Amino acid sequence: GCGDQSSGGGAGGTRDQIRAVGSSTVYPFATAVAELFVQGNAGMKSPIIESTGTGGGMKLFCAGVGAQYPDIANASRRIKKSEFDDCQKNGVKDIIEVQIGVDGLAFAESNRGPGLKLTPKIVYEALAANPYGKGPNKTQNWNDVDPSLPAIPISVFGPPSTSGTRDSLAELILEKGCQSDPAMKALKDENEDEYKATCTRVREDGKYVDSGENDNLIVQKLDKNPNAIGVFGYSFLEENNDKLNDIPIDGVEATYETVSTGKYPGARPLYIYVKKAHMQAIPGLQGFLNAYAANWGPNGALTKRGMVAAPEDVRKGSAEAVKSLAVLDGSKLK
Amino acid sequence: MTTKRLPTDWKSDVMRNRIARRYAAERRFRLIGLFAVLLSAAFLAFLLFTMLGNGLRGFTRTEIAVKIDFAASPLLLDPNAITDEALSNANLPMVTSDAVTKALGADADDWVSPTAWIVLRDRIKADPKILSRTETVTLPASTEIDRAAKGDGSPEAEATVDRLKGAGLLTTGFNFNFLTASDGTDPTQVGIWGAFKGSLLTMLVTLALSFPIGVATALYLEEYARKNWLTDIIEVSINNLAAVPSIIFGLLGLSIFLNFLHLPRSAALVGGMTLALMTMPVIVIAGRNAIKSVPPSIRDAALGIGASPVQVVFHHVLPLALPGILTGTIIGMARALGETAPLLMIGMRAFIATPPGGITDPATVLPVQIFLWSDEVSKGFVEKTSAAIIVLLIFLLAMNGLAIYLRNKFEKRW
Amino acid sequence: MTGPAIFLLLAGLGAIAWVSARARALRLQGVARASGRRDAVHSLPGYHGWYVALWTLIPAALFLAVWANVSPGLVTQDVLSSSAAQALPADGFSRSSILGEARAIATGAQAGAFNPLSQGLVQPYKDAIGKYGLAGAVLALVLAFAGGAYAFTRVRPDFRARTRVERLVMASLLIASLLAIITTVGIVASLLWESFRFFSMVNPIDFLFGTKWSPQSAAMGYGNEDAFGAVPLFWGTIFIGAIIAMIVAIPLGLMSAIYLTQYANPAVRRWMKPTLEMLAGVPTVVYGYFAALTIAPALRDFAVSIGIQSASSESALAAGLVMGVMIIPFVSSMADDSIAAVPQSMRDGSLAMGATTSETIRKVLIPAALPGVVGGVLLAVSRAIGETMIVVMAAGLSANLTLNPFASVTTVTTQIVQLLTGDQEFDSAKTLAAFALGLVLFIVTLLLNIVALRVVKKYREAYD
Amino acid sequence: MMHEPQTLVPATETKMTARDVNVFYGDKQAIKGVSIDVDMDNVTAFIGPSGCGKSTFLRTLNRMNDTVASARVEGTITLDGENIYASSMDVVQLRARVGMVFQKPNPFPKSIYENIAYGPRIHGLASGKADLDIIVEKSLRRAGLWDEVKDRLHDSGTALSGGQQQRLCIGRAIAVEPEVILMDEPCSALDPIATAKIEELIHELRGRYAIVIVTHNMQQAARVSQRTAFFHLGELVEYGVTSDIFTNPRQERTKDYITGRYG
Amino acid sequence: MMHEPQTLVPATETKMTARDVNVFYGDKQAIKGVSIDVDMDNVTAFIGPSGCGKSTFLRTLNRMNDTVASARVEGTITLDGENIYASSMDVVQLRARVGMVFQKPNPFPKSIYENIAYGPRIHGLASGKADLDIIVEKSLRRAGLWDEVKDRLHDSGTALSGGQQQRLCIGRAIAVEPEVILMDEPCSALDPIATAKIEELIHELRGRYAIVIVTHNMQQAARVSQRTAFFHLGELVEYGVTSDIFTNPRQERTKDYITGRYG
Ligand SMILES: Nc1ncnc2c1ncn2[C@@H]1O[C@H](COP(=O)(O)OP(=O)(O)OP(=O)(O)O)[C@@H](O)[C@H]1O
Ligand SMILES: Nc1ncnc2c1ncn2[C@@H]1O[C@H](COP(=O)(O)OP(=O)(O)OP(=O)(O)O)[C@@H](O)[C@H]1O
Ligand SMILES: [Mg+2]
Ligand SMILES: [Mg+2]
Ligand SMILES: O=P([O-])([O-])[O-]
Repeated sequence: GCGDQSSGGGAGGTRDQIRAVGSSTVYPFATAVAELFVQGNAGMKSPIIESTGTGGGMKLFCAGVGAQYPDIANASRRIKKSEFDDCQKNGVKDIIEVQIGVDGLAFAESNRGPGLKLTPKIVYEALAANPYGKGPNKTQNWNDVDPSLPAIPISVFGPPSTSGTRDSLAELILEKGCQSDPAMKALKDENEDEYKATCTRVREDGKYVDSGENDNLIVQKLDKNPNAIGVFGYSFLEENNDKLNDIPIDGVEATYETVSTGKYPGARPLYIYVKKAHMQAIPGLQGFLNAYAANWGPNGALTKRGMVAAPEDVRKGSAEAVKSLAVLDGSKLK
Repeated sequence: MTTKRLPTDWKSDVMRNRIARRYAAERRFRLIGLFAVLLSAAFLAFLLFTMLGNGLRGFTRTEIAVKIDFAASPLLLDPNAITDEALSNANLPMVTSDAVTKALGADADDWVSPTAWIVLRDRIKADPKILSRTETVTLPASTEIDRAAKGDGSPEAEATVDRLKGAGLLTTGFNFNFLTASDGTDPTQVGIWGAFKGSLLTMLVTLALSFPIGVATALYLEEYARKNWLTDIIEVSINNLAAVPSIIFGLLGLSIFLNFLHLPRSAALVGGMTLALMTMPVIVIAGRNAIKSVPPSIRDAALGIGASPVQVVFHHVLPLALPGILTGTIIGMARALGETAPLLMIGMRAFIATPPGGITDPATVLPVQIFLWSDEVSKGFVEKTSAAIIVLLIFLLAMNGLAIYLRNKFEKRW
Repeated sequence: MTGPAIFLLLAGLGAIAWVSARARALRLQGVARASGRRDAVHSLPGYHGWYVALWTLIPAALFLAVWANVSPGLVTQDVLSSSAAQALPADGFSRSSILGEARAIATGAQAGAFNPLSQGLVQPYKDAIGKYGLAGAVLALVLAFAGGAYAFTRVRPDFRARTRVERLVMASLLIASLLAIITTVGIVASLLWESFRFFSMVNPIDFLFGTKWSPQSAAMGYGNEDAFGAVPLFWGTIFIGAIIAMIVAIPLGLMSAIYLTQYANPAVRRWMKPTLEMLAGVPTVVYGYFAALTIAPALRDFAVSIGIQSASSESALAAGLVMGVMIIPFVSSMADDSIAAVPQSMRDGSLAMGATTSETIRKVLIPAALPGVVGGVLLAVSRAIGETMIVVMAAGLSANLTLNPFASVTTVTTQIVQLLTGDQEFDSAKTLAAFALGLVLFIVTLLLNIVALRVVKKYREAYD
Repeated sequence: MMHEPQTLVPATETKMTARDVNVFYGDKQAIKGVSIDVDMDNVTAFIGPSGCGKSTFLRTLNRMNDTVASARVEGTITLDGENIYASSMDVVQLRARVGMVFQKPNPFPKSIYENIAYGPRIHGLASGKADLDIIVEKSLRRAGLWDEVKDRLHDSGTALSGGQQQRLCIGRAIAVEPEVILMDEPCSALDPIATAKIEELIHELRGRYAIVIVTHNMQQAARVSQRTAFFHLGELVEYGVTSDIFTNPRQERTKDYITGRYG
Repeated sequence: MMHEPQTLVPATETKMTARDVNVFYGDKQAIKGVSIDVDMDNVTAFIGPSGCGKSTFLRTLNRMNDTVASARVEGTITLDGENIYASSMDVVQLRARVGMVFQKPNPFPKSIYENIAYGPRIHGLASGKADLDIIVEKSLRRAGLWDEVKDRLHDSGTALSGGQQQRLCIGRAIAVEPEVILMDEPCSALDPIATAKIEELIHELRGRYAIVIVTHNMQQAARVSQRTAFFHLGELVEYGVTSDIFTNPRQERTKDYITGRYG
């Protein structure tokens, strides 16, 4: 009958494979580490990495402690206060936060494209549903936003509202562009909700195209449609530089350099979150974390896959976290 | 009734025109039919052709012959104590990359796959004596070289390929690894076996559940249930299940199989059960239609010589309805085989590098694998994606083959 | 005693029961038959065999199913009371994982111990598992014997064994159809419950008649009022799934079925039908890429060339056309089967009146095959409505209320998937909206089905 | 109108009785208060104009009307004194005991052999393949079909000519050795020779089985039956000794029908 | 054996001729070298034992055998001098001109009205609804069914009794006003009154249409036909004036069959 493999009946069950869930951005790096981990630890079963998107992963991660819940959540943004509270509520008390690297939110166009140059302000004004709270966005062409830009229709392929990448777009670019208006800054203190809505809501009239969670599709669509621009992770830009050109933001191109130093406005940290309670119960979990630490350096295997290494001091902190298993303090989260 | 009709005058112009028109309509109708078949077939041919065009390359891989002097290489290995552990600590990646640069030049490290050392590991494991020899080993080429060798790379890479080819070091061969390996992160090393096995197990579970239950339901509703408003409701709601978005079945699977029954996440068992929920209505609907079209006189004949209702059904109705039931099964299973959405909910959209050993082990399935690979960063995955699609279609063909054979066997006209 | 061993033993017992009961019935019936009256003998000996075999197997199997769920608890209790268990940590998950590991080693599912503590528990586990396994096996065998013996004594020439066995068959058919019904009920119940929560946050009127759909703005605290107007989604669904896709699928599917059953030579049909069925099995990602990268740009260029400047590279038309191709087999195969099932005498009757083949098809065969044809079309619509990947890739995700086939639209199902994957909070209106959408979809298709059932009932022409 | 069955020529054992039977198709009454006795030793013929309810009544005798959803039967019908509409009645066994040949030939889409063998198989009447072969041959011979099909026993039963199909169905029914045989115009598709064979079969079976035959052929009714029932518009107009009915009908309607002076 | 048709009682116009016709089902030959003429003014009856090929031959006369995949026809058959198997022959028109009633009644699963109206509609024989109503009523009357079904013209044709179904099919065939009518045992499911009506119809139609009727009933053949063809084992054994065949058959086999001394 059932109950022989996973659930040991009254015993609550065990598991001999590490399980990680979460961000599709982190997914390729997590799988790479998983592979290295298996190769370096003979006899270990390969960890299972699920790509659910950051939010979905957090939801699963925070559901509880035990064999049926994942050990690790991958995230392309920091854990939210609400998610942390959810974890606490479900008994996931001690969470270890490890920043594994940095990713750039790249803007790209076909290399047959017009050669746009953008700023957060322009992007905000082109994409916001309701720029500065002054009524619906009526801009049609880029030159409606800024006369220096060519007269081609605005058409942006980007991540859907459910992904961490979209959260990053809102936080790193749109909000920044929005804050170019001092009134908005003031609004932030007055009415957080309205501020959020005004600054991060994206127009829905077809100028911004949600493209599912498939970045290769965006790449191909850009190739077919030279006037469109796409928003996705830096690694895709790097891999497809034969087809795509980078669009500089504030005059800064997304390169390994600029992203890793944080000079590029679209740079964002990548995290993994680990349950401390599982460290003792799941074989190889510590080894898996060590495999991350061994490969996240500037010449490590992860950068070969398109990840950008975190600055030296961040890496040091993360390595410390992996070693000491220091627990995340929820009070500083947003 | 006084009007005496004479035999119709078929030679009159009116009648002639009429017949001509009817024949024209007949020809048109027939042509439209032919056109429909050809058009549908053309779509399929086009799809298959494109996929074969892109995918066949996925079944080959480029290899580079490298001469390695094992004796001289800095391997930390005792030929008499080759264990998995020792091998994983033997610093093989370094050794490989050294050997490659030594043999082919300074940039050659980028020409072979980053996981080429696995080949060395396997060789040593198979024959430890190799450690005291110099041996030519064929290592898988890196994605860049592989693509260039298949005529789709950067100019530099193509120049390298030409050079290596000239030296007779570069070969392209059938990629057996693709058929035997599982998911990975290096496109030159990935394989389809894990996902294939996952699909196989999942489909077995789906078939084992949905076919008997679907057929039984169809039989019960059509042959035994009393026809009243209740059966009407049941009929309509089962028809309706076919229109429920598949992801809702995923949710149901999540809440019942995972959260309530505590079955293992990502397992073929749960995937199969979830897909069975989705496939069942299709089988029920097709089954009922097929059962309906068995002429009542056959039932009368059997009942008339004293067959019990159960015998009537199993001896006569079911065999006669089987072709239709199998049609439903084929299209239902085909859909299940290609389905991804409900499997996301139960954790099958995952990186699973070991093939499942049984239906309770974590597994992924072909369409999910295709979906995951189609979103991979590395371009080397493009041809692997298409190759995986070809494998899926072959799977589909094989699966349908049996059902189609049975269907043709049972089909009767009366 | 291990699971497979018990299974084999029971199967053996069942076989013995079958053979011996059959033999007994055969003998008794031989005597009874010789003595005259026909109703002295009721069922075939084989049915007696099944009757006794089932009595042997079912009680024992039921018991084992219960036992398999009860005994692990008993085993764990036994192990916990052993001395080695006193050293276990108090913390729940570590504790249970040690126990689990020990059990895995004891049953041979795992080779070595990861946690040193579990090694000590292996022996207690082995003992306890052995003990309860044996107990279970013995009880099961006793039950099997008891059941078999009871049934065996009932073997008489005129015992209605067939009726009993068939009653079981009927019961299992009934249970099977109940399963299908329970699935429906499960889906409806979960949809209803979550939708109810949704509608306590969002006014149903706004939801059903609102024309603006932007759930993420609601998620960003922009208010629920005009974020959840589902009309554009309904329209998109109908536009893509029920209009454009059907314009492709129904004529192509139906005409293919007609051509293959009535005109093509049987060998062609034998090959073409399964070939077309492959269209249904091509993974939707493939169709999605095809629609997004081949069809959609071509359509956009075409639209621009005929002067529709607003044409977007995501279009309802691209998604609908490709979806239509995908569901051709649903229509063609089901229609094919039901047309082929119409008796030859109907065709003969019509042809002998001087009807052409196409007249025969249109006026006699199709009406007679109507239930199957409508069933196939309904399945096809259902499939089109349920499809997501093609829409996401080729029609985009923007909820537009437009008649323009070159514009980007989205569908209910696609939105459900978007809302349920990625960031999900099961208490926000945004996620719950998925259930409300699901419910509405369910109700709409339900109405569609009811209408179809009525139509079929009214126009169906029952032959024979 | 005379509903009471009369005592007949040879004093015989009554096999089936019907009392006040009404049959409805939905609202439409197809049989109106029919009472009749079927004898063991006499062949009973049902005659009457088309649509008068002969088939309908025949089908009530082995409960084949159960399969017509709209059909409803009232009254009592017994077989060997047992009410066949009682809930304790095993319908399956009833139909094995009361065999039926339908008006439209309805062979199974199986081989000729399988068509005949089916009944003996499900009732366990053959102890082995050889036995079954014998039964098949005997039944086909009795049905007068053996010579025509002996070389193609494994061809489909549906590829036979109309008359052959009907004889196949007769063979199929008698292969089960029923106690009562209901034949709904068994000879309508048959030529005189085949008809003669079936009539001979009826003569041969008479006495061992109770036989009811529906026929439009007065000569046939006169030839094969000892008792004749005349139906008209769902009513049993007259029931009696065949020779009486044909030579000396008591009812005007019967007389008109017999002499062809009807309608 | 005599294949040559004789000159018959009234000198008449020959409507259809068959010369050396062979029909095969796969390898099996069902019709062997049959030559026959069908007259305009005479009713021709086909008689012969079951399975001898009557239906098969009848079906070659309007090319219904085209629909049986395994069937193959050799020889020449003409209608008004035109070879009906010529490629220039319009099969649709042929079948409209040569109507057919099948052995097993096969009404369409449509209403009674629609069953009759079907033919006139597809051939455009009615100029409007009223006209069609007239045709339907007339055809049903001629087929002797009108009184039984006039109140339920919109019920399904399949819910009729066997005999009613057969008459419906006859009505359906004559509604098209064909030139030749082929009837395959049209009365086998009919009672004497309905049979008499059909025979009367045949008499009435005679002279205007060429009529071929397959029957097992010698009396019927004698009553309605002027010429009779006797088939046996796929061969045309004897063809001649009906009264001659019945009173003075030339062939031994015919005599044996007619007198029932067969088999
Ligand atoms: N399934 C049915 N539904 C409704 N009415 C029916 C059904 N079957 C028969 N009837 C009607 O019941 C009446 C009696 O039919 P039945 O078949 O018993 O006639 P019958 O005497 O056998 O005639 P025939 O000699 O033509 O076969 C007829 O009016 C017929 O139309
Ligand atoms: N579709 C078929 N395939 C093969 N053989 C057939 C087919 N139809 C008829 N036959 C055979 O052809 C021979 C002639 O059949 P046909 O139907 O012409 O006989 P018939 O004279 O009409 O007999 P009946 O009076 O019984 O209707 C028979 O032996 C029959 O079994
Ligand atoms: Mg009848
Ligand atoms: Mg015939
Ligand atoms: O998958 P995400 O990284 O975009 O959440």
